[in-house]
Amino acid sequence: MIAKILEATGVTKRFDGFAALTSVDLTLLKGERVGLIGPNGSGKSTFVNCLTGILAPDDGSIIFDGNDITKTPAWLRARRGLARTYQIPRPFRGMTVQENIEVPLRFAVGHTSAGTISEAAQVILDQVGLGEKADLSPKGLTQVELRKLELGRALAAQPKVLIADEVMAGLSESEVDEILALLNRLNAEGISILLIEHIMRAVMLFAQRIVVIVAGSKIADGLPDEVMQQEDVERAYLGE
Amino acid sequence: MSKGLTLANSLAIEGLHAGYGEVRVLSGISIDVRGGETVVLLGTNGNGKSTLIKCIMGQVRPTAGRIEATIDGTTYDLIGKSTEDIVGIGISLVPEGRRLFPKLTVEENLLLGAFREFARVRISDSLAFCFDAFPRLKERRRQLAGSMSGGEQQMLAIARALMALPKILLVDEPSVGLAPILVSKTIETIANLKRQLGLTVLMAEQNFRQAIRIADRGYVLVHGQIVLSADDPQALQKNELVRRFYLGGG
Amino acid sequence: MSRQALSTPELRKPAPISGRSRSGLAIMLIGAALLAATMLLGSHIGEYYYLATYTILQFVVLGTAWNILGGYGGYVNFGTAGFFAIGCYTTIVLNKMFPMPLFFEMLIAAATAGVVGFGTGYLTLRLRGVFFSIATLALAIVLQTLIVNWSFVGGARGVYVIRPAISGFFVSYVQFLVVLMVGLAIFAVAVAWAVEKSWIGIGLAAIRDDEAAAETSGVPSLRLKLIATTMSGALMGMAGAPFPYYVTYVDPATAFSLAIAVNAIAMPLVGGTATWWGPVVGAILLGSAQQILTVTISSAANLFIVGVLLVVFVTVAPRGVVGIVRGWKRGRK
Amino acid sequence: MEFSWDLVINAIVTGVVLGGFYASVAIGVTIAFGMLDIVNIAHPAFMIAGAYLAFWGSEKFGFNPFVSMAVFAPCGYLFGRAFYRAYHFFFERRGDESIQGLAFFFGILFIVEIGVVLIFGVDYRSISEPYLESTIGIGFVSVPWRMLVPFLVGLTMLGSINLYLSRTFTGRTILAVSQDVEALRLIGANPIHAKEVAFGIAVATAIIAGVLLIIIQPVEPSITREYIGRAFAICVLGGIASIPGTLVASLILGVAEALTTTFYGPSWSPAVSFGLLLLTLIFRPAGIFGR
Repeated sequence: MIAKILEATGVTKRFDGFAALTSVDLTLLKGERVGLIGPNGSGKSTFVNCLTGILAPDDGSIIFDGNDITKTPAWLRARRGLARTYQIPRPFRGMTVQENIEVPLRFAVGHTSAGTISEAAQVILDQVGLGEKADLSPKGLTQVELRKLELGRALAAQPKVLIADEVMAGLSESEVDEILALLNRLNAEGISILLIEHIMRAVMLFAQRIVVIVAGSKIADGLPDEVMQQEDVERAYLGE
Repeated sequence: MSKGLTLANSLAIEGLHAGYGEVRVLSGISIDVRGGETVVLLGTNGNGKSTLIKCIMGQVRPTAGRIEATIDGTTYDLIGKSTEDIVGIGISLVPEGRRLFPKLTVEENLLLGAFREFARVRISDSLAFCFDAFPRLKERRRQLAGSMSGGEQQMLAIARALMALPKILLVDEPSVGLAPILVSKTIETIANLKRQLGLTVLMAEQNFRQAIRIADRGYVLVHGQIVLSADDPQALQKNELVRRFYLGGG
Repeated sequence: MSRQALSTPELRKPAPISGRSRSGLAIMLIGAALLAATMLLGSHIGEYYYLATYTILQFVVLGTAWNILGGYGGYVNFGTAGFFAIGCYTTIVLNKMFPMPLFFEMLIAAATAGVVGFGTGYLTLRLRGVFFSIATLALAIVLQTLIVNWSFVGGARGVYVIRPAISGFFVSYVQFLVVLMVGLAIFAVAVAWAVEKSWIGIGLAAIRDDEAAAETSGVPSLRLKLIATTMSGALMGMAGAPFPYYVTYVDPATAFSLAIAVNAIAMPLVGGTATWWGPVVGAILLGSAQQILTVTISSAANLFIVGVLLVVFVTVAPRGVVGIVRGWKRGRK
Repeated sequence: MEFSWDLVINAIVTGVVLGGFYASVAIGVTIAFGMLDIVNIAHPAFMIAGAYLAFWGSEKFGFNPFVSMAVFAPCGYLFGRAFYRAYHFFFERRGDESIQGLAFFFGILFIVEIGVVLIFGVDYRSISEPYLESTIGIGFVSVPWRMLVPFLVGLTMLGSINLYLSRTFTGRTILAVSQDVEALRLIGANPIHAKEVAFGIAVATAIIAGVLLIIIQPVEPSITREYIGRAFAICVLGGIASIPGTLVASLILGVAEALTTTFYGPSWSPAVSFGLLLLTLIFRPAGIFGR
């Protein structure tokens, strides 16, 4: 049996009267690629925020790599190897592209030597295809490049689990393929990946397992083809 | 009321291009919504439905194209107009995610809906109508909008838009965050209100089967382009193409 | 790190190291020159120039200290006068109770002000940034109230401080104070420079840009903000410690003067908050201008002009003199 | 001071009356900071400007305080609208509200205070009206008119602002503007206009509060600072954007200060607001009336 790297149980989050998440469970095995899908506003991003410590869930627990991290602050989760990207890119605008990458290298990984950090940053920048843009300000990047920067910054944390929150929205088909190839490469290196994505083609190509959230509740969890055949998933997308 | 007698409150969009910086979201969209029709924009997320709605409301400035609205016989060019002015003309939007004022009461939210000059004079009638149409809102009139459940908030969002006495009602993703049972209720509500008030409705919705229940016509958006335009939306039911777009098969 | 058009990786690498040592060297050289000048000039220049120099150096320290939290981290401290006054009154209390060399008084003043900074930060930095700002504003007022009601340190009337005797090495006590201030200014700037280049500065910059993104990159934001608040407060306290010997008479109105708080904000903002040398430039520019204006017009008018300059700079040149210089350099290329 | 119930009751009455005046100072902060999200720490400076305007009006034209309010509050309103336009243009619009915006208001605070010093000097200034000197008393409790007038004006002001905000269209947009700017546009309202009007009102209340201040006591320029702590403590304790909260918090602060003054002496009263502010931030950052 393969060990679980991430296990969320009964995660519940309310905003005033609005139930954003109702007892959502999710497990991610070591080295696994899971797709998290659901219609817009179904609570996927809220779930990611709870997993990564940006929001505190009202109920439920989160176990990461054998430790209960339900109450662990966000920065410590990042240090332990739980990295994420933001759906709307949030670069450090006062820094260069390379300096953006250097922040997690220094803080999440704990490198201290400027030389090591700089080298490691360049490796990552080349990996995500931003090698030529290292000295630019994020203000000079395109949307696509900003997504790559998000991804690069998450990778720089040397994660055990990468949560990619809609890194492909708005990209062209070839760019989507490019990002998918990158994610596959990372997965081959042993990183478990949770992919939140609307582009079904990408999810179907990438995920070994698919989890569907609708209106804050999990309605399906299983092999991609089986899940997509499931009556209630079809209903959630196409309606009754 | 027969459709032929309704004063033409219609929308015409031609060759619309729009995007955010580098990312092109809409490439050459042309649609029209004729008086008294309910037209649905279908497609999964990220295909440009919301951007199209935002262009109509003046929240996103298109890079090219034409948007015209005809209301009570007068035709307005909407490009370059502020959102406030567009609401003033008689077009209201029920925005995606509801966008209520969470720390104001239900009633305060509704009263704010009638901000438009034309709506102010008939504010008490409108309020009575909304409370009649949504008894739940009447019960909770003193409650803060943010403390209500998702379904109640969606009702309030629709009611608030109606308080402006629009001629054309735009609805963006009414199903967002709602459980399936509430989705179908909400869609029915929109259809009923449309009939009662003689509105012209343009609705963006990814929940395909629910949306086409009330649609006179429909457009399917994929990657910022209209890939299907259906005069008989029921025909879309069996369309394999639609299934593929939605569920990613093949 | 130098941002010139070095796009090839081989060229990019050594840049930070050389850039670092150059700045460090610059601080040391300027400091040494200032020290030497002060010692050599001795009694050749009038006491007024010493007093003026002291004031400007004091503001170099205060502006630099403010900038560690405000400029690097983006948290505005309105209570500089409060921290400065903690330093003053620590000296006064120690002087009355256990007289000791000024150097140790400064250390204790730094510790006291640092603890107050930490406490204020701990209570408010979890909330929105403005709450911290409002708390610092109110902190200065409550401290002033405490002092006004504390007769041991002279209460509202104030207190006289007798300057200790000075060794033959210095021509006057004022000269000694100026030398001391040069040392403190170098220390403060060196601390700011070290913070800016170290993990603390990088973390603070990330927090200033986007706190949530910083947290998910592993930056412990509360901890870093507390470190910055404590350091900043401690330096402000250190700047206040020699003040009683400089003026020889201290009352709460002087020690808690709003002019101190405004200058501490105005100088970094006029100079530029992004780098260690911005506050220094701002302090020297504004400090000298004020000295000249005080002599030529009046002290109230010079404060008025500081206020106006602050408003003009934040509206028209939000990046300060540093930003203007950089823009001009870029424009020339 | 010896404890006695007479003193306590007298202090509470004085505190409540004082609180009514504090409410007139804090309401402007509640509007600007709570409803518009503008951290206007220069608010007390506008207040002190109002106090000196009343002094000037009285010396030069023989205005009584009510005439001063009627003349200068509208000027404050117009100034406030123009001021907001400038703030919006330089800070809000470019999304640079944090450090620069705060420093901007601090600079304004300083300019106004020093400006007053340059024009009027640092001496205490006051206005005298015979009727303000008399006192009304019930039993052992006595309240001078110079306290009662500000109390009544303060309450009236809060009441009318509350009515304005809840009953008029523009008023409601002001209540809504900090919650969702885009949604406000979608009902056809211009958020910038709402904020401009609201800021004008906030400055007008500061001017009125200043006139009330010079009725209560002689003023000198540096009084500004004590009121920054007071106004923000009240605003935060009251739940930032709540008018009933502002009133209750003002009364609490007034009573707390009056009790402190009675039993420990007036020199301790400026510390009360800070204590209250810190306690609020620690135990209930949302304030007592936080929605």
